Amino acid sequence: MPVMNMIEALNSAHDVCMEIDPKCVVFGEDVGYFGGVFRVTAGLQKKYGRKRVFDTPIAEGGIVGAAIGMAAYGLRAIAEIQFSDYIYPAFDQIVSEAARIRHRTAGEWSLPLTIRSPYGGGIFGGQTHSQSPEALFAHSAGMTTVIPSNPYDAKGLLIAAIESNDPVIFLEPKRIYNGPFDGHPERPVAPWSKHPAAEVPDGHYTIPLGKAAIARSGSDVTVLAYGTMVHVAITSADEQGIDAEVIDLRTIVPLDIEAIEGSVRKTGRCLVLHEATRTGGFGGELAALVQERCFFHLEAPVARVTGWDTPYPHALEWAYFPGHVRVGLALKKLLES
Amino acid sequence: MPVMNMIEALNSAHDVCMEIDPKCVVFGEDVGYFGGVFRVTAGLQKKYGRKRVFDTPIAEGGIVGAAIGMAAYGLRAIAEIQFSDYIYPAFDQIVSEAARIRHRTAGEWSLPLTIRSPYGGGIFGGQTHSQSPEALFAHSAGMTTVIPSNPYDAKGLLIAAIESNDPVIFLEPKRIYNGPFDGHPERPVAPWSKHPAAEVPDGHYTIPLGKAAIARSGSDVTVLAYGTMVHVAITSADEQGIDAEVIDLRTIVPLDIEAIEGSVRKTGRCLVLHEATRTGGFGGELAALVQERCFFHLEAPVARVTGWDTPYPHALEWAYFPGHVRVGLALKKLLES
Amino acid sequence: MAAKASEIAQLATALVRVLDDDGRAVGAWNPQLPTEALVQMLEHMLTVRIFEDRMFRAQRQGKTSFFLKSLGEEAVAVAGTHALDADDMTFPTYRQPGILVARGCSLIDMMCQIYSNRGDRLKGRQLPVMYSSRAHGFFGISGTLGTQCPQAVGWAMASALSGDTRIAATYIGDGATAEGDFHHACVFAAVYRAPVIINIVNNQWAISTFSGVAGAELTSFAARAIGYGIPGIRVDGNDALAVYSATQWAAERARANHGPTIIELFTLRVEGHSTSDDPSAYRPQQSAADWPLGDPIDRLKRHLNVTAGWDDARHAALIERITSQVRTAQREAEKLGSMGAGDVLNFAHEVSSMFDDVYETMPWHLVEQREQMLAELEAAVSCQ
Amino acid sequence: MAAKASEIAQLATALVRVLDDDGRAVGAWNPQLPTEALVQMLEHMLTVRIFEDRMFRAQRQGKTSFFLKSLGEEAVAVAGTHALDADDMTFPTYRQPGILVARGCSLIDMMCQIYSNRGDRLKGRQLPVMYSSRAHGFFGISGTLGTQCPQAVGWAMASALSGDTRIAATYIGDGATAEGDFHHACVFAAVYRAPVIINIVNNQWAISTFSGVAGAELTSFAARAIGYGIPGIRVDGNDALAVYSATQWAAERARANHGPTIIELFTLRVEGHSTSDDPSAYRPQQSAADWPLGDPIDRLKRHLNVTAGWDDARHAALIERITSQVRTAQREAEKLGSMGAGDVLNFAHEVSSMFDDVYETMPWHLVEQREQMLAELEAAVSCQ
Ligand SMILES: Cc1ncc(C[n+]2csc(CCOP(=O)(O)OP(=O)(O)O)c2C)c(N)n1
Ligand SMILES: Cc1ncc(C[n+]2csc(CCOP(=O)(O)OP(=O)(O)O)c2C)c(N)n1
Ligand SMILES: [Mg+2]
Ligand SMILES: [Mg+2]
Repeated sequence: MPVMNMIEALNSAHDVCMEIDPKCVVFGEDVGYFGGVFRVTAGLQKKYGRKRVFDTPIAEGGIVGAAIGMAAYGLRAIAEIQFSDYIYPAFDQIVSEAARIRHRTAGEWSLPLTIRSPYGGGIFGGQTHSQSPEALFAHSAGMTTVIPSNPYDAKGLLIAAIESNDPVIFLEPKRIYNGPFDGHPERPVAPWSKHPAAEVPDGHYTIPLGKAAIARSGSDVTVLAYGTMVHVAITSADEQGIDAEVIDLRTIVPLDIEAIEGSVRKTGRCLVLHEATRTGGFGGELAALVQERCFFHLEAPVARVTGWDTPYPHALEWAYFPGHVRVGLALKKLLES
Repeated sequence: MPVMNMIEALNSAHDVCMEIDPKCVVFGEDVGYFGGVFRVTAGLQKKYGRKRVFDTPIAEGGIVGAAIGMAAYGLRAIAEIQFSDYIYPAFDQIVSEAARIRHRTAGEWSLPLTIRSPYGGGIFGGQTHSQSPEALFAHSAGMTTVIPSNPYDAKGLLIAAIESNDPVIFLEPKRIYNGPFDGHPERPVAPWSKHPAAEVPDGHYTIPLGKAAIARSGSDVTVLAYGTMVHVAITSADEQGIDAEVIDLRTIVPLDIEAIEGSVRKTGRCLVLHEATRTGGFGGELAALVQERCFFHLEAPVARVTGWDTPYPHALEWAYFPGHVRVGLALKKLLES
Repeated sequence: MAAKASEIAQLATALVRVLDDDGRAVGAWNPQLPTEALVQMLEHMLTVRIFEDRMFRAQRQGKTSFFLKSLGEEAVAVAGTHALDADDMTFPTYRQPGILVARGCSLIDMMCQIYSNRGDRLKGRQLPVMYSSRAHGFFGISGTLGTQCPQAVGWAMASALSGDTRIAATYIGDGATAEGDFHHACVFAAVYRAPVIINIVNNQWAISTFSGVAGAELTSFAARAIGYGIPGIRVDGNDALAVYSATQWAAERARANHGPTIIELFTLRVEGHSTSDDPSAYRPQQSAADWPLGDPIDRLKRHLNVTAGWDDARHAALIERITSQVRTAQREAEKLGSMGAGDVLNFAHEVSSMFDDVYETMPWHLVEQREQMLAELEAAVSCQ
Repeated sequence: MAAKASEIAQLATALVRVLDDDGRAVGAWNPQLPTEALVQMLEHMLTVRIFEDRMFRAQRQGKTSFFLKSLGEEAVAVAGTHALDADDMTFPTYRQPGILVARGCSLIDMMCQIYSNRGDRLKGRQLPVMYSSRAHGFFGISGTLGTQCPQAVGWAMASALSGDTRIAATYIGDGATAEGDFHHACVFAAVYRAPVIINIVNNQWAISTFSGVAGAELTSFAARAIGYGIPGIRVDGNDALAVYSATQWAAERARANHGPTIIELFTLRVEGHSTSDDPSAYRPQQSAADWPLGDPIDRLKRHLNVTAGWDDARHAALIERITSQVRTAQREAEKLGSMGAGDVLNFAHEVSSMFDDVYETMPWHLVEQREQMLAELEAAVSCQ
């Protein structure tokens, strides 16, 4: 089985889809000739030509607007937004248009449209290369929001997203493009090659959207996480010696509520993690759902560990990032209460 | 004491501020000569001239971008976005810029900037004249988000917003511009004149941002609401004969957590209301906070009554709106559990 | 095409006209259309006008929540559509019902949308006049201004890269050209030489603000084209032949892979913005006789008068025929209900249909919410 | 001003130059500056170059996370700033450190920002080169492209309506002109005749894409101005005198309430986009001698050679003086720390300072989070 890091796996997902379906087109800023600033689309233009893989002007609203038109025409549009911090100029086209066109035309048009974007911090990118905007899309009915946490999932989920007939926001945790991250910035970066999820088949496979995975089984507390935070959760549980069940949500809308309920009913405790700012983050929704649906199984309030309610500060990044210390303390506290 | 509806009270707030402070400027689409499509700025251009009250091109991003520049210059900028459904083209300027400029310049610049916008449904406005985007701004650290529920508060809060040195999103529940709304669309509209909160002083006063009000006292269940839903909550409690305490949040960020905790500790039950779509709505944050902070006082899970996770459907508006039936059922269920 | 291209630079600030004051078709832009084609255009324009007149009154009678006319702008949508192929795609605003009429959409179908009634294919989801009709190459209208422009460009890019010969035409109001989306559309159209026509419908008003607030006092809207290296043509939008001809020119250019064209259609919004608007608060009343460019229907009629012996009797007969068609359609449409027909809680549509089409397959949370809604409606009924 | 205005239409696609191949200042745009002013410009341009060279190397040595040069574009920012009043406001991008240098900002201050160290007035919050300096009329840089343009227009509108004579100048890259914000800025500037200069820095590249992807193959960027009815001037951005002169013209226009000007500064991004970029993957290597318009510093130096007896010895002495200033500044700055100096958890700033300035007064939830963070850091230490 080939071993791939997340970038290679994502690249392979594009390749597989473009090979199978001539209707797939890939575009974005620096995506074509150069292959993307994170190299996710490297080699595609050479292989599939400039008509199907191309650079765009720097106008995220134009990228998504044009992508909607292409999808309405019948293509499968795969657009990259260079950093998810720069997705806001496209926000109107996403929430007012992409999310609503199937509904407002009563199904006359549907949009096979995937918007990929690296998100999250941990690379000293400062406040405009570190954001986690997933909650904003989770609040937009009609959008599907997917966040992978490893190469195998990344490829399978991206193929599923591309093949979906609905618009998908596909957020890629850039901190773990090249290796899983345990929340210890002081340690050298571990490569993906040592991780079992780096074994990625060459060909076509999908991971269904809306299905979570159990990233670590346990029985004392349920940790809900996605993206980079899945790895931080596992490390923290290991370090604290806590029998935590870590659920990798993979898709945040639609959510795999069964997996969540099943685990929380079993453990009676729940910790929710994300890197995004706390207030109004998706953790609020998760906490609300868990207590609505598992209240009488809960032995303690659902806890959240998140980024702080400030911009992501460049040099203070590692005081901002919800790393192993913050998660570890929360796990301990949750088990004590 | 003069009696004002919400439009008159908001108009008066502008008038008072413009009179006191020559640095106040008011602008937006159709805001100047015409006085705004809901007439909130009527008469201001005539009184204060075209330099201080003016029409803008139809470009919400331009309106907010220019407003930021004006505020950075030192003016107090008061911008209207005609419907909050049309605030998304300005989303980037709001969340990437307005919210962050004080922080990213370490206080070199601050932005006395108020962005007013009518929100919410109930006027058969269809999916693009009915939305409630408050959760999106609540997730943006640096923004203050205010939502009044009656004329007296509207004026006092708007003056406080205008006088704040931070950017404020000020969402006006358009359904109750002309009269309180009890959630019964089949009944004739009651005018504000019969409501005590329609007594609005002519001059200057403020209601502090970040402070809730108890809109109805009670001891069996706490209802957290804002805007139109405050009135629906009161009616529903009255109709069901339930001793509910209705808290009108007035500002959702920063939240009046003391008022919330105080009430929930007393009642042991909590219902959260909003008109916005459910998933990722601000109700999730509220439910999360309440169970985090009052878990051992809760006798039942915090419940949410919200709009459905669909676009606001034009002709089916009254099946979408979280009216007295939905709220009433939720209150009953909450008291039974 | 080449000959006209040499005039291009000036065309952006000139005003292309074909019909002169006497109703004659003059100059290089005369499309030389056969009489039947002109009569059909006239019929479509009249249909739009009579249809809108009736629907406006229906709204005033409380039969629906909202309505909006294109009075005075009928040539823009109708003549433009006549110059396109039937399967070219359009991305319009709310002010081009003429596209649907010119493409033979049933009036009943349009009325049912306006009434949000049982016959409304959009299931009561959309505000009146926010039509959608894939069968007529008419993209579902958005309430949000400007968004359709880059979408049209994307559709055209997709057509071109698929080796398809269909082109796209989009429409945007003078006011909405200030939106970033208009700029994005122009940049993308220019860079990818997309086969698209970007029509700027300059009806001189954006609700209460005149076109100067969108920049019209400094130059024409067609001049925007120059900055992108796109041909721009300013056309008398009340001259059906000029609209036809400019559109035809742009469509041929696009189909021959020469890229996009921006057409400014200079016209006038004769009445209020919509039924929610009272224009007397911001501008003086005008009578049809005073419309600066003349009534587009009168002008085409006069042309037929002069060139094809179209007389008042035939005109009156045509009006009568259309009026009766519209009346019949209205009766039929109203059989399927109207918004004001019952109380606000008497829904024309299966209420649970609002949960359809949010996604291709309904996720669990929508299934749960749908059930909750049905339970709630039952409770509401049992309360009464 | 009036005389030059008559040339306006052509200026948008021409290339305004003052310095000829022999280093002589020729033509109507010669600003006739005294020698001292030219030497000062030269000094500022050299300072930028030497400063950036050192900071680039510091980044390569691991002393900070990121850096980005304006190599080859020094005339754009420096000469433009010389033509503005000291209290005119600027809304730059990351590629105009020359504004700060020309306005006398301390190099130590700039370096501390780059190092995110204890001396960084921005408290380590911002990526290197995202300076902010109110004292120097330099608005805090945003990482998000294009947003500064409508802000500059708003600032200029505010200045005008306050009866102030200060004007605003903003800068945007060729690539970023595709953003809606650029369009919004132009529309608002035109409609309100804002006293603003919108500088388009066409360095021919946007990371890996050449300016054609932003539309440059079809017309100039200055031509965008025509579509808004704004004067547009295309200037040789490596000709410090031309940059000065065009800016001066635009500034006078703005100050006299004649409204905005769009200036395209044609230049070249000589190196990679930033330290995160490897341009060899998308374009051939170029040596300074091959820069199409010539090195802006060499060109100004030659002019001083020819007109003011500026010889190699004086030039070398100037370089040496600046180099030593930069070196001293770097030593001073490094005394206050650098990012790579300790481990990643050894913060140069009071960590709790990140909670300051989110709001004017800190709300309860930030107070709580700050406490939580401090407790966490204590726990982290006690674990070690
Ligand atoms: C993004 C957005 N902003 C504001 C509005 C509110 N609005 C609806 S129509 C209109 C005026 C549009 O004027 P114009 O573009 O000239 O088109 P016209 O109505 O004249 O056909 C406005 C401001 C909107 N629908 N969308
Ligand atoms: C809104 C936004 N989109 C994308 C980016 C990523 N990005 C940073 S610099 C850059 C290229 C900018 O090119 P140009 O505007 O020509 O400026 P230059 O770097 O050449 O000075 C891009 C795409 C960004 N910072 N902001
Ligand atoms: Mg108009
Ligand atoms: Mg550039």
